[in-house]
Amino acid sequence: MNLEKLMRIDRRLIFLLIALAVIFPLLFPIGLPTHLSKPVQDTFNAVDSIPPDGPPLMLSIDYDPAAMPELYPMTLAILRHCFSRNIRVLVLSLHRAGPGIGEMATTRIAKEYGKKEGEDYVYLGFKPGFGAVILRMGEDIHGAFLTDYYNRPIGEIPMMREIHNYDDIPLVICLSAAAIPELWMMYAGSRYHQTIAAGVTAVSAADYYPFLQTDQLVGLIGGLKGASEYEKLVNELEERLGVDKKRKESLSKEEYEKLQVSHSKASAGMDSQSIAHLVIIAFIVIGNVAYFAQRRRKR
Amino acid sequence: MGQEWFSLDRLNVLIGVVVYTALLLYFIYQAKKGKELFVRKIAGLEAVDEAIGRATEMGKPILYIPGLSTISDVATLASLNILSKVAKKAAQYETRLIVPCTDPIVMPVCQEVVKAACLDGGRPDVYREEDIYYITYSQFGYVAAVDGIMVREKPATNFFLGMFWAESLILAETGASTGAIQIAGTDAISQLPFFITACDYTLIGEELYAASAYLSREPLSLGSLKGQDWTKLIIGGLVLTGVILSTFGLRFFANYFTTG
Amino acid sequence: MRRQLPLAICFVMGVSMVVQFFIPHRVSQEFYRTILDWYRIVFAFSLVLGTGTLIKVHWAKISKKSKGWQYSIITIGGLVFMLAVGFITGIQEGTLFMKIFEYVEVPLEATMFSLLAFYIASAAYRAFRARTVEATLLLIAAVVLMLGRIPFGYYLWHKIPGIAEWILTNPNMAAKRGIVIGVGLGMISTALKIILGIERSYIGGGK
Amino acid sequence: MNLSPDPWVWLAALLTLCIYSFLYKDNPFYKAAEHLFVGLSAGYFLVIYWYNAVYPDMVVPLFKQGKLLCIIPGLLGLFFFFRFIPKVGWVSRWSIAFYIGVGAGMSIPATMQMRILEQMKGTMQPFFSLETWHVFVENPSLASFGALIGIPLMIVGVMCTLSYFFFSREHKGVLGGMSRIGIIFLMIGFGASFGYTVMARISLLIGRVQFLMSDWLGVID
Repeated sequence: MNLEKLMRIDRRLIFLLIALAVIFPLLFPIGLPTHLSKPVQDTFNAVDSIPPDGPPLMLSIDYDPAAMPELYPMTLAILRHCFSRNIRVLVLSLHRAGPGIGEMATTRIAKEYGKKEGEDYVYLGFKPGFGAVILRMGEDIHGAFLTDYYNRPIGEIPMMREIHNYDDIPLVICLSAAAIPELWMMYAGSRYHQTIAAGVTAVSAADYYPFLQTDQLVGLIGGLKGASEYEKLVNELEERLGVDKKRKESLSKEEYEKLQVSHSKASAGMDSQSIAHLVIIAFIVIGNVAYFAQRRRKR
Repeated sequence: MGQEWFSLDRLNVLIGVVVYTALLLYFIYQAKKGKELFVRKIAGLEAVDEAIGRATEMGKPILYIPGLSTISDVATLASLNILSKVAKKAAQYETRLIVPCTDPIVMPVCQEVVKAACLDGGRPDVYREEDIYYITYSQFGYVAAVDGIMVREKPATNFFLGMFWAESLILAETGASTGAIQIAGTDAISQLPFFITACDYTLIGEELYAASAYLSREPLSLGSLKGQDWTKLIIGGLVLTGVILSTFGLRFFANYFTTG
Repeated sequence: MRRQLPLAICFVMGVSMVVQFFIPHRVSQEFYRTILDWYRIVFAFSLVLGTGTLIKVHWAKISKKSKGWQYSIITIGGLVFMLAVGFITGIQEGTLFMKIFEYVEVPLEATMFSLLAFYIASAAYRAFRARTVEATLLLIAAVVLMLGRIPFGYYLWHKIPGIAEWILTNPNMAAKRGIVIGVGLGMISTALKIILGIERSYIGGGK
Repeated sequence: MNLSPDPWVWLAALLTLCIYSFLYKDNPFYKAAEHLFVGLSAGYFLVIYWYNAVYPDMVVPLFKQGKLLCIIPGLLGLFFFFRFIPKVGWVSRWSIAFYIGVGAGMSIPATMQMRILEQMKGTMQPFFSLETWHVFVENPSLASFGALIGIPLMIVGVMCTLSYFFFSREHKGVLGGMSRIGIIFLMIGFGASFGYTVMARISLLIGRVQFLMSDWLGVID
């Protein structure tokens, strides 16, 4: 009788335990360490090899707010990486709900690093059509985007003068919760031989392994864990470059600490992650014990 | 761009397309001549009749989600072909069919498909255009609304066929909690595990594309299925050759498959 | 006009898009570009059509006072309000339009999405029972991957993350590749049948 | 505790709780949030598409630069509205056919390239490699064994999975055996993806809980 009950637990009990498993570690952090994975390191290296003040990295914000918990920390970490190394960035969005996020991220990080819009980075904004836009840019970026996000004609933007198509872009990073990296590979990669890396949600990361092996992708950042790894790499880089030290000197203690918290937000969530996983595994075990015990009794 | 009239680095793609098309057309032609063609059992599709019948018995509607992608996504087109068969059965049984859409172009196409199916099933009178409507282009706005439909209308049967993203499990779990029979099918690899765990039947990848041939048993569609299988054999042979040559350090063969 | 012309349009457009792919000549590229620009514009119009049916459905609910009609007022009100705000203030950062996006749409999207955390747990509980060999393999692979992705798995047995990675890059990739190739064949054959007019349910019935 | 003074944050937090209330059961709060969500987002996309597609790509070229060709997509778009008039509703099929034809045509060569040829090439790996064999013999461990059998296993897996998708023949004999192995690969793959995904899903909840606890209630940093 009890086993029967266990087999058909009210789903809401599971819901409650999951909620608690996430809330408690956020209130009382444990501080478990993370390990670095190769595809993240590869992405980091690909960005790192772009020469400063030269041709820009193209960052495509192809996700919507729903994917922000995983992809937004990645976006910030990549932008920080570029700006601390003085790599220029060309930001755009192919997702209908992406432009607001792109604007939020670029202005915030640019301000933090004192970068100038139009010279150190350009924000092209959103253009509907996915694959169509990617192809169009292979011909001519100035034709695909007549103006930037702020309605300034592309021709008038200083940084855009030397940038015409993928020949002038050393690396594209597509951040997406859907299949948009596939479109980048299919159109920009196969057709124009563009080097591409992707940042994706943990769910789709497994789908992109075949493309890493065939070199259609040079790197891959997967989920919150990937973001926390990239975050860690950037934090270490900033320490090496002395960016961190400079920041500590120029900011008040409170401001500096606040920035530090925001610079390791992805890592903070990893504790809740672990506990929630264990709760789910515990449920699977309970479910199976009940199942086998019941089956035995029936015999 | 260039002045040339053919891009040579795409020759292999052209050959692939031509060979495949030729095979398909050959088998379609064979089928047209009346050759008997066999199709193996596809569990999810065996259940379609039962699922529609159940909804009829219970006097509850059927919910059909044609995926969340655009009309230019081939998965959506495949789903519409299945919708046509489901709608025909539903019309014959006089069972209400609800088709909420998230893509504004898919919506009018769904209307056309269902209308034609009702006509085809001899029941143009049961077509209800107001049950096939656009909700919002927002992914989760759409999901919120469909969840609402599931718990309020309590459909007896849910179909999730086409392209899906993360919302797959929200839809499937909510549907499971209302006790509906659920038949899913998608070519979205990342969503298959969730449909498999939360739905009663799941069409895996290519099965979605085979479904319309299976349901309609139209010789033309069955012929193309046969062509697909022959191509698989050819692919298997080519891959095996490539593997053997690569094992002996000869990569030239594999390199023929590099596309430009 | 009603059936033959759409089939012809579909055929012509389909074939020219395929042919175009293989021709790098300027004329072909120009044609391609134009089509792509059109494609986008047509979509925007359909959005208006869709929104029209949304209004129709909810308006019918309100006028018939059918169950829950009060909520339909919220939908239509929200729609009209958003349109008005968008066209009056524009869509730049800091406008009311973007504020609503940021504080209403974003949290709603994100919360709806996060329901998955709960549902994935309940789905795992219900479905992961070692009933058959296949189900057992599914279960084991899932548990190993779950452990392999968190630091705890490493402490349990330091080889777990490696095993998880191995499953992901070998058997998992094999399965995915098999599906990808199969799907590819299915896609092409469906697209071909559409272009050739063998599958034509999309243009509906009638003369 | 450090409650947010920002009314926008309060609004966002309350809407968040309205949606979560659905986990308990359907209720008026969820219904209200759901309907608001649908209305606002439908409006949002109309506005976004006007400013990002119709205006810059059609209105400007057509009316300000006199590019008459832009009339065609405009007409194709307008045909959709014929649906509101039952008698001539079929005109919209022209636009639909245009859209479907372009999509289907575009996908054929691209699919052949991405999903078939490239994946075939990726599978054409050496079945046996002396290098990994040496590594394994010199240092037999779980990792080196995994590396040794990884590629052959992958190749067998691809073949068997593909044979599961054979439709025109009964799954008996060799084909039956292969497809059964294929199912095993599929199940391991699905299990792996499921397990891998759990993490992503939990992080979404973490994101929301962080918002509620830090931005709204201010109980954590």
